[in-house]
Amino acid sequence: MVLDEKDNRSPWEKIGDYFSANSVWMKWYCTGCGAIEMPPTMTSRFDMERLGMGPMATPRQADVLLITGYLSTKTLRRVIYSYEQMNSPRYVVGFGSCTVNGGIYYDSYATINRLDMYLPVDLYIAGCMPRPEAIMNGFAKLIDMIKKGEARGWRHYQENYEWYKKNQLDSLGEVIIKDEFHE
Amino acid sequence: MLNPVLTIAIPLGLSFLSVILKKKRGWVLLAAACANVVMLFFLEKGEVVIGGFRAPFGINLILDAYALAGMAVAGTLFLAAVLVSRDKAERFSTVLLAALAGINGMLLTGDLFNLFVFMEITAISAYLLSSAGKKPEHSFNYLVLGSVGSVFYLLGLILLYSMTGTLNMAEMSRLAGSMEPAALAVPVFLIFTGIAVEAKLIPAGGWVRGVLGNSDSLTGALFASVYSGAALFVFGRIFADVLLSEGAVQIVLILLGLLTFAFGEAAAFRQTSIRRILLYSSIGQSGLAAMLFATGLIFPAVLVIISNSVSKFVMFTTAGKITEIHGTDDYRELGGLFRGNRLIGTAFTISALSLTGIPLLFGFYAKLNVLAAYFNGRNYFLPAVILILAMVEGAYFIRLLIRLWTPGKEGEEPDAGAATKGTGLFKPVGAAVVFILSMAILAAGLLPDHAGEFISSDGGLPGGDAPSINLSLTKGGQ
Amino acid sequence: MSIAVFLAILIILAAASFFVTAANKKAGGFATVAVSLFALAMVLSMKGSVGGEQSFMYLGFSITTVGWYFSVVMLTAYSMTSFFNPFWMKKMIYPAGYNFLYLVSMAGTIGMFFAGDFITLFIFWETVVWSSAFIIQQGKSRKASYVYYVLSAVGSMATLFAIMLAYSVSGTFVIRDAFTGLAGSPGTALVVFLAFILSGLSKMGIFPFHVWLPEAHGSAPHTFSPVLSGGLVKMGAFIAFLSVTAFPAYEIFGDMLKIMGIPAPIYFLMLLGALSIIIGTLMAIKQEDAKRLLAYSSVANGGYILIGILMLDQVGFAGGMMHLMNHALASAAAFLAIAAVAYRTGTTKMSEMGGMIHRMPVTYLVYLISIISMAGIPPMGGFVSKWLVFQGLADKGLLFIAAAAFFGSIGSFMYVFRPLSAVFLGQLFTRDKDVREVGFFMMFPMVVLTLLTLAAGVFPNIILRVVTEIQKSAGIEPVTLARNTIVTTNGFLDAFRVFIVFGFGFAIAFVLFIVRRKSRKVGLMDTYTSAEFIHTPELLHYSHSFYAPFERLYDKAPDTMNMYKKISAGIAELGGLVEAVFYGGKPAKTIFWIMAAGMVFFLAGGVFR
Amino acid sequence: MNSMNSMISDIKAALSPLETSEPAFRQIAAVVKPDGIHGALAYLKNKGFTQLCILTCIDWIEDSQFELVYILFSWTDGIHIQLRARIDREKPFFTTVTDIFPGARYYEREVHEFFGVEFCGNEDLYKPLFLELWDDIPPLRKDFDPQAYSDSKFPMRENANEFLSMTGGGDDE
Amino acid sequence: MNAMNFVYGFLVLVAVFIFQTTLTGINRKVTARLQKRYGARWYQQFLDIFKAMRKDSTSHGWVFDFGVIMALGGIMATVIFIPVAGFEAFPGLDNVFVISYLLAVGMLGMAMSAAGSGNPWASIGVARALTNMLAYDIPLMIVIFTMIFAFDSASVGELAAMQQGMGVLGWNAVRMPLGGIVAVIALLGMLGKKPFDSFIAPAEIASGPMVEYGGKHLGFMFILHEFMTFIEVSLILNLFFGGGATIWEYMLKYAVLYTFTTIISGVMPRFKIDQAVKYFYRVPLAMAVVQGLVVIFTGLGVKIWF
Repeated sequence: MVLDEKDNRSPWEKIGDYFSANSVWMKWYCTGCGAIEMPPTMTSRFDMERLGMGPMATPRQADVLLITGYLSTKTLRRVIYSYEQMNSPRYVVGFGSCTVNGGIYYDSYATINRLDMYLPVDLYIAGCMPRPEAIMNGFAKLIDMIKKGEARGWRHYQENYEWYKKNQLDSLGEVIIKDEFHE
Repeated sequence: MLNPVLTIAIPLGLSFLSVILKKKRGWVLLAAACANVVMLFFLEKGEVVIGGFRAPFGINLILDAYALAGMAVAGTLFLAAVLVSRDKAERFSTVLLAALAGINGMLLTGDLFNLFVFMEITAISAYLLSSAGKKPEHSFNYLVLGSVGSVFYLLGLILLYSMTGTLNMAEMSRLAGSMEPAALAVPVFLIFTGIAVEAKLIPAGGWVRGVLGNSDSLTGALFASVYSGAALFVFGRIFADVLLSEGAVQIVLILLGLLTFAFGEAAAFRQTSIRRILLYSSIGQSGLAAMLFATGLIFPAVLVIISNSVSKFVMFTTAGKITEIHGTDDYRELGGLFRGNRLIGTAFTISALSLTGIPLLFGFYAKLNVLAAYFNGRNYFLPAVILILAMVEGAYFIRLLIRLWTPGKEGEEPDAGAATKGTGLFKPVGAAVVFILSMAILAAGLLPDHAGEFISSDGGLPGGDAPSINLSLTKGGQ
Repeated sequence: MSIAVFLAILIILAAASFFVTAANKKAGGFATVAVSLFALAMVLSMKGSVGGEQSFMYLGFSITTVGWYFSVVMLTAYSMTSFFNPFWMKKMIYPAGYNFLYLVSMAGTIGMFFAGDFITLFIFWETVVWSSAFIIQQGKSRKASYVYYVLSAVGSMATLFAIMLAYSVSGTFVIRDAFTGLAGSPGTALVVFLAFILSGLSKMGIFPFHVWLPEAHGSAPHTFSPVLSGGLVKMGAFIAFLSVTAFPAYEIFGDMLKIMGIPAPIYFLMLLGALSIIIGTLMAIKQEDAKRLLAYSSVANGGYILIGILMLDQVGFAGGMMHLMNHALASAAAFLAIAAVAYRTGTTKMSEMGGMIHRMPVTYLVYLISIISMAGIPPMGGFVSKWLVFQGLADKGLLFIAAAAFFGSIGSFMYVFRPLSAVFLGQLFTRDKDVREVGFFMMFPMVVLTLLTLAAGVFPNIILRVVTEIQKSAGIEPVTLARNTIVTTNGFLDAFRVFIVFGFGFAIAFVLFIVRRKSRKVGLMDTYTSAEFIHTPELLHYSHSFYAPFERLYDKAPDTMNMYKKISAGIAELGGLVEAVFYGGKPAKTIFWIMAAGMVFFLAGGVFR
Repeated sequence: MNSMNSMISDIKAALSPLETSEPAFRQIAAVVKPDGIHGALAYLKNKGFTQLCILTCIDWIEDSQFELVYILFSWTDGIHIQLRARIDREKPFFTTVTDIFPGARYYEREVHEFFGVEFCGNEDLYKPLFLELWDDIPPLRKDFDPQAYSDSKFPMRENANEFLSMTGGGDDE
Repeated sequence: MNAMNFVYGFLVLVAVFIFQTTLTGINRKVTARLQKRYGARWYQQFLDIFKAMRKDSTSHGWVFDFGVIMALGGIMATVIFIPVAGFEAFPGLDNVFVISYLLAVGMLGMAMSAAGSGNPWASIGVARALTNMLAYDIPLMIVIFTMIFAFDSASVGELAAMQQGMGVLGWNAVRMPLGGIVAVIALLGMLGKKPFDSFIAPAEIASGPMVEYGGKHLGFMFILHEFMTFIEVSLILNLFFGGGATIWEYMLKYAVLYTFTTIISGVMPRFKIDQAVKYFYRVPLAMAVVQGLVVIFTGLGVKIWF
């Protein structure tokens, strides 16, 4: 991502970003087929722990929200809910072509087409599905971005919250559902 | 000083009078009962000879502390019963007066045959009274068993007479003491059976459930406290004073008392009807008293009889009234009954707690004496049994009390709205009588040593039995 | 003032409170507060007159340190709990009777602790039993009162038996003399010892008499459960104390089989104590009702007290004596906290509440500190006393009892945490959104008890000094106390320094916490739910079957209550048989039995003469 | 196969289906009249077909008909039975079978949500089941155009630069 | 007790934090190598902790915060009491019961804070953790009890000192072999290592008590975990493996013991919580009781080396 903004972080922020970059914990939102690419990435073949990355159980603990595949409207509501439970700084990685432009589900009545309309995506990893090599490559890029202070999606989300909210409501109606099964 | 004969003659005379004075017979009854109690204070102690012949050849009456204690209990409770249920008592004036005469005679007489006569008088009046329950079947059972008992008693008497040639108690006691104990087994059994019918002991108490289970406030009180108290006094007179048994026969007597006690308490434990609980409890207490008499422990036995009679009077009267007013005496249906009758509830509670031997009530003093007497005799098994059974007794009484006091479902807070409605179980006089009796239990319990001395006053009881325990001597720091 | 006059005044005041309550319920409640505080003050002032002997009619009193100590424990529970009375009067069915019996039972306990002879002891003992039985029935359950009374009666009757047996041997009722008279006959002494301590066991809720505690504590009026658990249960400890000190058990049983230096009968009782610790703990873990849970915890803690007292040594005994104070304070406070919650929400079922901390923070802190003390976690009083008990056990090498003690101690973390989590933490229920903290008058006793618990943990020597006096009077070597330190053969404990270091650690953590950026406040419902939307707090609250996997391991264990039910059914069955056989209403049957009796007489007279 | 044959003949005799066939091994398909469904289900449940595996629907838009398919399974015989019935597409009303198979409540809600068939007697029919906040005609009807719906609801990505400009600010829409 | 004690105490905390966190990082590497991975950097654990401290956090009310502070405070106080190679910041307070119960303050604080979050997973996790504690503590406490009885001391430092000077033969783990085995198994349970880690099962109950922690709260939990590990390993080390005569010996033994538990847990599956209880109450409990009886009645293991 070529961004021509000046690096105006304070030294403390730089140190903080250094820590964030070297300890990236992910919350996988295993929405689609991409989830199956994660185990090889994690285990001995590719070993993402080398980079200080690891899976986390809950959004509170995680830094990265990893969206691994297509998002139906129902899922997107829950993804947004999860994202809002995460603590800043937080990052979103879109995974596979479905999150980029809808992929093969581009004309489905139930799946969305562009993730970045609803959540601030810092990094897309394209492919259907991306291979672990691609994933590792993407993670390295993400780490680099964080270190340089370029992964600022969470700030963008804060600053343009109205815009994101409007997109969410346009496509989803309501984000939080209250019905017979959710009471 | 009055002649003890008067206590028999006056009620008997008034009983005939009451037949004539139909309108005023209630007052006659009341007057006789009052006079009976008043006379107790002025009676001359000692032996009275009737008919000119001295004992052992003539008929005599013996007024000792034992007889006086019995007459005091029976007379007081008789008066109380008449006071509480005057309207009912009025209908039975003649019968009751005869019964009073019979009871006094039973307690006073020094002659075994006279005892039979007085017992018959009492028993016949009891048969008549039991018919007030309007269940002729039960009266009939009672009649049958009573007759069998009388016959047995008479047979026993004949045997004894043929063996000793006398019917005088003192003489008999002297002669029987020198006889082979085994030879006494048959007459003891026969006489035991005769008295056991009235004293409600196993195996002869088969009539009790029917009669007492359907008693009203008058008959219940009379049967459970007056008659049964008197019968037990007679039992004590015969088996602790006249026919002292030894060895196996004594063990059998003790055993029968013990069985009565245990079985009575066990049977009471499973009842839900108040009157049945009370009647089985009375059976149990009779067993205890009989057991004590058979062991030769007179003073504790007297305490047990007094404690039981007074308590049972209060409780049976209340139970009878409850049945009359509420139509049932199943305590499960009477939750919170005492909420509207707190005074009577208190009296009932005190009586029940006294019976279970709670300290500061008279029953505790009785229990303590029983235990002390047995322990002094180095007998450790019977006290243990008595205590276990006292526990059973406590269990069913507390269950009853709790239910009667507190309305509401199990597992929820008490609900005052669910309480059995109705106040005023008794008319003021009755309530006062019942309450005063319960207060007497409390007072005697608070001052046990005085009560004990009062009972054993003047030369003590037969056998020179005195309180086994004197609480004042047990103070700390001595 | 002599004890008798004091008691008489209390009884008169009790009667007065009866009439005050009849006139005005709330005023009657306040009357109990005044009277119980007066009694506490009187007893506290009696410290100076220790050693006196008094008598009144047939009652004999003797003022001892141990009686004073127990009275203080008891009256603390009574007086603190009485602050709740005025607010619960409207829920009582017999408010006047309640107040009267409350004060009568209080007077009874004082009389019992200062009793100089057995008759006095027994009279006051029974007074407490029946008065409290009539109070308990005003709560949720009539059966509870019944069970309580019957099991108390088991103990009372056994005690009466023991008293009379001792009396028949040694000819006196004076406590010490009656027992020392038994020294010549160990067989009788054993019977007396076991029978006498039975009432203590039943009152303390030692296995197999523990069944009444959950019933009675759980169902008694909320204002009486603290007294039951904090106070009346300790009467059993008093009996246990008498059994080993006034009754010189160690000397009399000195020749018997010894296990690790403990005579077999005492070791057996210790095993019962250990068993109650285990059973109390296991049962407490699976309760659904907060009060029943605390009741079972009293069973377990009763085990500690019993074991401690029975050790009758320098350390463990001190631990047992101190633990009864600590447990009284903590358990009264815990029950009061639950009562406060019940006052606001109307329930004590743990699964029907949650998140009360957000509405009743003070009550929460009171509960927290009291359960910390009960679980024996520093810096609370319960830790010091349990520490002493453990030291005593380790000193003697009582392995199995120690194992049970450890089990109860660790297990207590499990059960004390459960109400904490289910009632106070977790989600606040919709129904309780508008609940408020209780008023000052109800908060006051809870806070006082909590501070006392804390003080007992930080300055344990205040209590232990009294315990050393008791030890001296019992003729055993007192526990060694330095200025702030408790010294035992296996090491020493400086509770004050532990507290300071704890504070130091806490301070560092606090500084570390506040220098970091302030956190974002979110609602309780905003939690991780696997991204599912849940809108009902009741569904997001984990409180039912809290330890389900653990409970499953022993859910088939036999229930002691069934044993009593069987006995009860057996008696009823015998009764039914008797009724059918002897009282069937058929004269023929009766005559048959008369004949049978006749045969027995013939045999007795003729054959077995 | 004897049980199969006898089953088929039983069905023929009892239900008088319009046609029967065996689409696969141990499977029977029977087409019945719509008003015969209820009786047929009750009859088959009695015969041991205790499980309603699924209730689904097919939109025959050319015939202007909906075909309801009930698939039953017998755990005693191991046989599946399809019951098919066609109803009018313009008036898609049918009666509920929850009185025979209570579990059909959710299948009926599903069919209602995706096809708009109304099952009279099912109380929960109008509650949403799968489609949260659906605002168009039932999506599995053949006349529903998902592409148009998707275009109207979910913006498409137009070119690569748009995403790149996102991090610069969201004001390009 | 003067100001120097507190300074020492603070220094102990800092040193322990650095030492244990490094060791944890190295052990992550060890686990990775067991799984044929390259593994994280040796200082990864520091990065994780500082990253967590750096992040924003969410709070669910005052008890959520208070519990965390109480937990860390209690645990740090406990760390100060642990004798390390004969050094104690506050001499004489190293009673084994004090340490094991002060440890409970921290656990209770954590449990309180976790349950205060309102998340049911947290409560379930706490319930499991407490159950686990009940399982491992009984056998361990029986062995420790035996030791106190045998050596007449409940001071951890003294017990450690008594084992020194005789080489390996002086260690309690060798003198009381069954007790030593029990202690190591219990250490696995204490540390929450596999197979006794069901209370933080991430995939099942979303890491249990930790579910709602993020940011500095999570950082606190990690620091807490390091301290807790130090306490638990030190306790076993001092009681069963003779502590250390010098600080280097102590650190070396410590590292070996801790790595050993890591290696065991690296090849273990996970017990369900009731299975863990059953296991502890079958094998280790029996061993502990046998060991206790042997020591109490025969003195075997206590006297033969003396």
